[in-house]
Amino acid sequence: MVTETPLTIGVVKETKPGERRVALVPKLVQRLAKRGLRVVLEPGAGAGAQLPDDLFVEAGAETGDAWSADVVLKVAPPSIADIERLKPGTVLIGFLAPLSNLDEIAAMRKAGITAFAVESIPRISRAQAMDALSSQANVGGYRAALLAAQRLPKFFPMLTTAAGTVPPAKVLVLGAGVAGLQALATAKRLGAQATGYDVRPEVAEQVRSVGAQWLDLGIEAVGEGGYARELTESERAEQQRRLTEAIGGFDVVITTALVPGRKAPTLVTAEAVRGMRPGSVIVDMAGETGGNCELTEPGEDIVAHEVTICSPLNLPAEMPVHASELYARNLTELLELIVNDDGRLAIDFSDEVVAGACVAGRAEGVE
Amino acid sequence: MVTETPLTIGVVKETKPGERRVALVPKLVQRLAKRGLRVVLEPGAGAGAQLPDDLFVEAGAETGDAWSADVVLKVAPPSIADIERLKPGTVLIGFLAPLSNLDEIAAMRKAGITAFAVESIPRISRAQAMDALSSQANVGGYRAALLAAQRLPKFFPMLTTAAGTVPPAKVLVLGAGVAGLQALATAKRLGAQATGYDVRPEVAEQVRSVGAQWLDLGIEAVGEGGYARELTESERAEQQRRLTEAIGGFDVVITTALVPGRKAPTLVTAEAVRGMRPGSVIVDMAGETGGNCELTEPGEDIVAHEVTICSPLNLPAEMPVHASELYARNLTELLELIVNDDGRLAIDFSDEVVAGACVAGRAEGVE
Amino acid sequence: MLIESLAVLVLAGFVGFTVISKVPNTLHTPLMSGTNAIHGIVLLGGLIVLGHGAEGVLNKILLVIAIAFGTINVVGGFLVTDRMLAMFKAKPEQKAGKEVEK
Amino acid sequence: MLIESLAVLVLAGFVGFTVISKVPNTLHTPLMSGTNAIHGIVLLGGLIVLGHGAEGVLNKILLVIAIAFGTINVVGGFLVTDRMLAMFKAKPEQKAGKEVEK
Amino acid sequence: MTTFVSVLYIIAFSLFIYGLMGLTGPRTAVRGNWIAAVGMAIAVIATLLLPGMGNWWLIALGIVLGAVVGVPAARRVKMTAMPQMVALFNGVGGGAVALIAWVEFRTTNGYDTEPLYVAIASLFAAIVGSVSFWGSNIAFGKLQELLSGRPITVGRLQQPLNVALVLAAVACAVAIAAGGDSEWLIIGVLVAAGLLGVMVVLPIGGADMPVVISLLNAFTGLSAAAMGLALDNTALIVAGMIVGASGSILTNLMAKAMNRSIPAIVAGGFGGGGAGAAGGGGAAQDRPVRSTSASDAAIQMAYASKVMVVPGYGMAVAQAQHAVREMADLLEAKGIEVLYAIHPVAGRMPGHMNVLLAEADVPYESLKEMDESNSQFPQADVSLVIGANDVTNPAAQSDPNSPIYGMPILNVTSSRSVIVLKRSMSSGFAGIDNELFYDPKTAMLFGDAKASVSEIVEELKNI
Amino acid sequence: MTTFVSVLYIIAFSLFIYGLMGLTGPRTAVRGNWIAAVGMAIAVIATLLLPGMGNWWLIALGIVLGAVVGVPAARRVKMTAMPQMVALFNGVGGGAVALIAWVEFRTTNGYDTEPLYVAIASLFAAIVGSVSFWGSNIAFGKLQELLSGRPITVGRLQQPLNVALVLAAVACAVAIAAGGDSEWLIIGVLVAAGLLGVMVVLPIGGADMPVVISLLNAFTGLSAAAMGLALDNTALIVAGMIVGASGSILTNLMAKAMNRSIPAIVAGGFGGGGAGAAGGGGAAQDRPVRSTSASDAAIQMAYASKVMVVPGYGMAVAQAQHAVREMADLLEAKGIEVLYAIHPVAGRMPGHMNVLLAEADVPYESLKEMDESNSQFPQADVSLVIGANDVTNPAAQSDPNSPIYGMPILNVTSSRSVIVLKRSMSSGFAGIDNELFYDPKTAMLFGDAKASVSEIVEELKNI
Ligand SMILES: NC(=O)c1ccc[n+]([C@@H]2O[C@H](COP(=O)([O-])OP(=O)(O)OC[C@H]3O[C@@H](n4cnc5c(N)ncnc54)[C@H](OP(=O)(O)O)[C@@H]3O)[C@@H](O)[C@H]2O)c1
Ligand SMILES: NC(=O)c1ccc[n+]([C@@H]2O[C@H](COP(=O)([O-])OP(=O)(O)OC[C@H]3O[C@@H](n4cnc5c(N)ncnc54)[C@H](OP(=O)(O)O)[C@@H]3O)[C@@H](O)[C@H]2O)c1
Ligand SMILES: NC(=O)c1ccc[n+]([C@@H]2O[C@H](COP(=O)([O-])OP(=O)(O)OC[C@H]3O[C@@H](n4cnc5c(N)ncnc54)[C@H](O)[C@@H]3O)[C@@H](O)[C@H]2O)c1
Ligand SMILES: NC(=O)c1ccc[n+]([C@@H]2O[C@H](COP(=O)([O-])OP(=O)(O)OC[C@H]3O[C@@H](n4cnc5c(N)ncnc54)[C@H](O)[C@@H]3O)[C@@H](O)[C@H]2O)c1
Repeated sequence: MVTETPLTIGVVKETKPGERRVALVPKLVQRLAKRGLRVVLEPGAGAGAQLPDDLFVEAGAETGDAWSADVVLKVAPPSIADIERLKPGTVLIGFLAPLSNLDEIAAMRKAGITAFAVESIPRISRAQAMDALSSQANVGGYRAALLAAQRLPKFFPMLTTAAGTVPPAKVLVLGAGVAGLQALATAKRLGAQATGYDVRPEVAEQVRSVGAQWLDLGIEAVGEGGYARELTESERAEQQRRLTEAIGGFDVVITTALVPGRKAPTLVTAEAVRGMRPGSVIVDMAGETGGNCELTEPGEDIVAHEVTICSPLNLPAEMPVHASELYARNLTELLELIVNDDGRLAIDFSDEVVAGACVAGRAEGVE
Repeated sequence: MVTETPLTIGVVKETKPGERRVALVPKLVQRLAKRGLRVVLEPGAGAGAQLPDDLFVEAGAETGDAWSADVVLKVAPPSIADIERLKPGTVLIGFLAPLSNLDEIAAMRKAGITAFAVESIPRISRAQAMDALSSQANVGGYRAALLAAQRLPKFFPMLTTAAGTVPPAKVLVLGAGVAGLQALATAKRLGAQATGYDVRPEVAEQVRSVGAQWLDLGIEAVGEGGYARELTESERAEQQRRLTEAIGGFDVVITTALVPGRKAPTLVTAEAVRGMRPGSVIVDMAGETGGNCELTEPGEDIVAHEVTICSPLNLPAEMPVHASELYARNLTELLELIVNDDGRLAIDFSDEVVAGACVAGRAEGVE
Repeated sequence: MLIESLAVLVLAGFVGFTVISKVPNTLHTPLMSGTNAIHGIVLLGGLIVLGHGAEGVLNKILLVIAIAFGTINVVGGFLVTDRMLAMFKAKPEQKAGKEVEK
Repeated sequence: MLIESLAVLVLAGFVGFTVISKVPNTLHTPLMSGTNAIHGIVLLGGLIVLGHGAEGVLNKILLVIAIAFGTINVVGGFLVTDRMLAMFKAKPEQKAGKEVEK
Repeated sequence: MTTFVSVLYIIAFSLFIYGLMGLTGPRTAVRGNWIAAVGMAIAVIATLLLPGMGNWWLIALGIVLGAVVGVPAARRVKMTAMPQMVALFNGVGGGAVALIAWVEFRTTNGYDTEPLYVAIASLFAAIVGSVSFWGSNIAFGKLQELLSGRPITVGRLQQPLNVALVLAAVACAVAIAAGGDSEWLIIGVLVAAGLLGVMVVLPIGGADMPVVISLLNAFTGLSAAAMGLALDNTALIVAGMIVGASGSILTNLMAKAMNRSIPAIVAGGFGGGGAGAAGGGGAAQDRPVRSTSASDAAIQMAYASKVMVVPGYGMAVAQAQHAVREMADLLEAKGIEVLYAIHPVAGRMPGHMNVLLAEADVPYESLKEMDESNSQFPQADVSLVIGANDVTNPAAQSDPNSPIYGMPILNVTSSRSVIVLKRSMSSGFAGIDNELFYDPKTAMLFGDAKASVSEIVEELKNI
Repeated sequence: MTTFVSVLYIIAFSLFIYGLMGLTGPRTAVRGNWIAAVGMAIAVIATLLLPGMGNWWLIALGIVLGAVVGVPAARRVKMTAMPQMVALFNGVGGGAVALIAWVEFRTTNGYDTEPLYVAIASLFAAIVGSVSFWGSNIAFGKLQELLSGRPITVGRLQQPLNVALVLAAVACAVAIAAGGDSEWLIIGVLVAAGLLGVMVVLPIGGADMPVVISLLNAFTGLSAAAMGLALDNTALIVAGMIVGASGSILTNLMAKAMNRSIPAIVAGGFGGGGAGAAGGGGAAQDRPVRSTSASDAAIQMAYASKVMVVPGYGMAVAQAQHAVREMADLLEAKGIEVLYAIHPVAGRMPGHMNVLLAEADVPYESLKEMDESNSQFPQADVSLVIGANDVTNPAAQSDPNSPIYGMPILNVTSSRSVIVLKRSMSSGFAGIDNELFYDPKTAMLFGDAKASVSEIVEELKNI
């Protein structure tokens, strides 16, 4: 499908509480403007990321009704109300949670919206620059390690001082994908003894390559596309048993284990929590899909068995400046894939990246 | 002065809000018990530091009325009400803020209490193990860097990723004493570009020795006992002018500059804050004596000119397990100096450490 | 006579051995070329035999050729070695030059 | 004769020079002791002069002493060097032993 | 021989030795070469001072002839043609020895008047000199591409033929030593030896040539020493023997550096063993790759002005970051600019390289993003790729079917030379082959990245 | 001299050279020594095979006498008395040369029948041999403490006296060479030279003795070579000259390692220059400290079983942590246990050492607190103190007036040896002198800690 006039790109203000990121930053407005694209900013959209409207305007954007633009860029998945504000035919790009927000996806289809979910972009080399899952998981991993350091009533690093010696904190990261590796690297940097665990065996080398240790429990589960598969019932029981044993020795557990489209696997049982020393900390990054810890209350910080269990749902939003910058770059790369040099829409559904990302509107497509 | 029977040592529950540290830990109860000292714990005293009463009891302490013990160990300076709970002749050890809490010191004198202030221990080599200022400043410096990392909406480390490159955060630490050096080292570990500044020129080498850079403004002010002296009026103006210029280039400023017994010097002017990029962070560790930043509101986190200014008053209390452990070790060392091997009081006021630390009771001493 | 010569031979062998014990690979070629030039010393053999009065035309022709060969070996060897080694000398100068430019 | 000997002398000098170009300090003493033993070769001088029939009591006495001196130099030198060097050999064995114990 | 001349000879060979010592280090090499040349001049002059010298015009003729041919040849030859030039110079040296031996035979009537050892030495010189002369000429021909650079053999006959030639040369020599004085005998020696030289070198492939030339060089040295024994000339003995000994070691070192064994090479020439011609140590692929050594990599960088380090996942796996930093420090101390080209997806996690390099305290200013790096490569003398693979793979730009097509890459080939450090020829994350490794500009240094970099560090310290 | 004996001589000296090559590396040294000994045995047997040998009983007597004295002496001497033993053995070697020269003079009637060069060589041997003999004996006496180890001089007379002795010896020698044949002349040569040896060595202090012994060793070698020239014996010439040349270099290396210059030492002995006796390079203090070199430190550690690293503020200032880690890696690869003793107040900030060592990825398990460290030191062969000072200062335990009195310290002296890396003798934070540096167990390696550790790393790689 190809439109006639250069598109307007709408940058809307996020409606989800606590979402401080913004889908575009002034640096990239310029890049889009060069292609003849008009960027329309909802006033105050960048405020959470320390980006006042004037910066956008200076870079070539205009303020106005961003929701009625041809292409709307978003960060968090839109609510039904949000979707209703879009005009039919709008192209919507952002995190859309296509596997869980089924109602919203249906609403988009009904509203005649062409929607691209960044989480659905296939993880091939060429698409790395658009890989918002990676860029935001990277931020999340870093923040998770910081959060753990902050909540732990102990030092992360070892310190030998006149008033005694403090041993290094022992940090276990469960799930060593992008977020897990970054969490390991950050904990290690802070001086903790970092250990990583995953079900994909090739990850062992990667964990060591960030200077961390590898916890080998002897359970493997390799799925498709570089992701893990769900474990069988018996595997899961075995995994939980062995993990419960291991976890008692750690001061901090950071969990990042996800299986796309499914409930997060339970890795830290209530028993494991009970086995930890008082004051220990669990940071559960899988809260959104139910959490990797049995006691996790998504979005809450609780204390159970004298262990602090944090389940931040939106870590990247806590570091909005850089998170937005990286995210905006991802979206721009994707946008440039569906817009031609004259700033007109030119969606090529034979491209596996475009096809993969499109979650609504293709069937009814203009082709 | 020498007492007849082995002493009872009282470990009281801190009354100051937010104070989670405790003055003794179970590990050290044993050590005192070996000398025949009886340790009496106020129930719940260790709760803030994840130390339930049973751990103390296991180690040989008993629970009871700690306030009426012969020697009372405290963390935070006592209130007048606290002092009234002590029986005359009690030996009180802890942070007593002798230079600022003049009323309380007077109250102690009146109540016939012999008081040792850990902040007054002379900083000589032999007394390093008792140096609670150092041990707590060390915790504080680490926490300040973590706090800054947490508040900054950006990454500390440099990261080159598929979604763009993030430059390292620039961190400036003003005042490179114990806390400052630890803050520098921690920021550096996290990957920030750390820069230190101080008025004592010999500190330059020390700053470099933790891998940080040195900001040379050409102002020197060396005081007594390894501390800095107060600057003259013109020096201060000059310093502020040059710092204001320099600060604009930093993402994070951590200030730790203290001059013993005086109001903290103002290093970061309102103008300097205005010159900083939106989203920047200032952590002012000198809040208790008025702060190093003109806009600091002690104890509060405020946002001024889009810059977050944190002024945590009690950073060590945020990491109570290790802070208590180190502090308890400091107190134990001091205690062992004024108690003989049989657990009787034997205060030798000719010892410069004892004499230096004693802020009340000596004049009326039993000698 | 022979015996003393043998002693000399053995000692010279040791000298050769100890001198070239470990050289960087990049110097292998110039070093080979340098030793090559040294064995141009055979020129001396030609000089002695011819100088001490070889008779007969063929002998003379052969010796002149031998001397020419020896000379080629000597002068060619040293010159080529020098040129190869110039690469090692040139760089620092070149760099110094660059710095001046800036 | 002299000339060939001179050539030998010079070559031997080069050999000595190139062999001992850079040795670790810790080996200085054993190395000194080792070279010390080698110059016990003077023993040969005594043997030749005495063996080819020195006459006169004093000459004989002097030569017997010289031979005794030379022998002391040789056997003492090598033995002492060996003992010094034993320190270097002993360690690894000792360590191996230790590991077995564990 | 007067005493004075003998003393001059001693001085001359002392200068050879001293010069040779200099030749073993890059800093003193140029001077060393000239010192040896001075020694040679002294030796020649001393010889001319010998009492009873005559035939001055012929001597002058020979020298002038040699100079007229040698000097321009040495001056004009192109840098790339140096190896064949060295082969040629070596050959004429061997030829000279052979000719002198022949004349000696003629003037002494088949060594009738000489002690046996003179005959033996002279005949040894004749054989070895002739082998060197013809062998070197063949080597020259191959390198100059007058002959095919590929191995040329006569098939199964090779080995028996070579053996026959050896036997023929030795038989003639024995006949002479036993008293024979027919001119045909000495001609037989020379011809059989010459043919042997031709036959042995012909089957040797181009890649092994430098080793063969070095070996022939050592032979020529030995023949000169033998000639010295025959003529009782100390200068010849010492100089020849030094070259023989040092040449042998050098041959050995060269063969080792190329991952070849001398016996294997010669056996190849002799018709034995199936050892092929191509270089490259243990490459899994059939296509040729050029492998290099740590000392070469070190020298290459030590004489560069700018080095770009390209780290990848392999550096992380090897945890080589500290060694890399040390290497960069050494290079910088020599005034060489060292920059790090950081590809956005190098490693396995965003910012992977940053984490490691920060740990090793690499200054932030030296880390260059992809775009800037790509504009820096053309000015770089060396790109040192440490355990990176996919991020340097030109297939990303050229092959639309490649799984990494469309990914931007670091254009390391735009720098003057590339050294790649990895353990084998195996592929990276994307599982595909990398053209870069077969590029003529590229040399591979196989081994664990940390070990390789540490070796380079060690070599750098010796430069 | 038969050809066979000559060939044996060549074999013998080849073995000397080969053995000596082995002696330059710790791994091959023991074998090298025995190879040289085999060479010596061959040389002795060859000599006995010479035609016309006689006086067998006397020869046997001499050899038995020598063996009876030499073997037990060498076997029984205590390790600590080795240096004086070497001096003694060297002395008797020199004595043998002098005696042989004397007999030669007597049997040839003042060299009447010999060519001039024989006379010169023999007289040279006599002078140098006599100097070596007496000088070595004095050195022995001083080391064995039969004589005072302190410099003994005759004051201002020293220099003129020595010059006079030199002139006397040379004058007698010239008289003999010119044709004189009075026995008193040769006795004059020997006595004057012997007195010279005594006078030159007496004023030299104990610390310089090893260098002097090495110098006398080289002299004895030269005298043996001269004797070889006189007797036309190749084995003597080669062996003597090798010792002369290698001994000279060795002397030079030893002097350099001790931060002394040979001329200064000899001048001291000659009565010139005011250079004192104490060792120690540039110490600001008057008290002697022992300084060492990176290669020595490397060998000391390479042959240890356990090394304790004691880091301090200096390591931080030098930012030497990465180099330290590399060193530890190398040692561990050799199977040596490396632990780090972390003093609670090392550095300038609590946990200073931890931060640095963590950056260099030193494993947490290797870091030992003070108490544990102090119980580990007695098992350590080497404590390597890197830029630490106050935290190792025994004054903290022994001197109640010291500002650090009462501070617990790391008892590095309970380990077998201590190496301290710092830039100078200046003090640390507390501003006080450190007894540790003057401890006989301690050797100082002066220089920036990073540079020193890097040098040690380099040396370790060569072991
Ligand atoms: N950065 C990210 O966020 C991220 C995330 C996921 C995937 N990826 C992908 O990962 C790849 C990164 O590219 P890259 O060039 O850094 O790595 P790469 O293409 O995976 O190549 C790494 C190379 O290092 C070598 N190696 C491994 N261990 C070694 C050792 N110990 N010593 C020496 N060499 C060693 C391997 O060859 P040998 O086995 O022969 O030694 C291998 O070819 C890209 O394909 C990228 O798409 C990146
Ligand atoms: N850890 C703490 O919390 C803290 C805080 C304040 C004070 N202190 C005090 O600091 C001291 C710490 O003891 P320490 O043994 O670690 O240090 P130190 O006693 O200060 O000694 C450090 C030594 O390192 C040497 N040095 C400096 N730079 C060097 C370089 N680049 N290379 C090699 N050597 C170098 C110096 O000698 P040269 O100049 O000769 O090289 C100096 O003697 C104690 O007195 C302690 O009380 C500690
Ligand atoms: N080729 C590319 O360009 C590219 C880009 C980014 C990421 N990737 C790869 O994709 C992979 C997935 O990354 P991600 O961070 O999005 O993963 P993710 O967020 O889906 O999962 C996080 C981690 O949890 C692990 N996990 C799942 N179930 C588990 C269980 N029961 N127990 C323990 N661990 C469990 C997974 O293996 C994964 O490592 C990574 O390996 C990454 O290298 C590839
Ligand atoms: N000898 C020992 O055992 C021992 C123990 C601990 C600390 N010390 C030393 O004592 C010193 C003081 O340490 P501290 O942390 O308690 O200091 P502090 O808390 O009193 O002050 C913090 C820092 O602020 C600096 N400062 C003061 N006014 C300033 C101004 N106007 N501008 C900039 N900087 C200013 C000071 O110089 C000091 O470095 C340190 O140098 C430390 O090394 C010694």
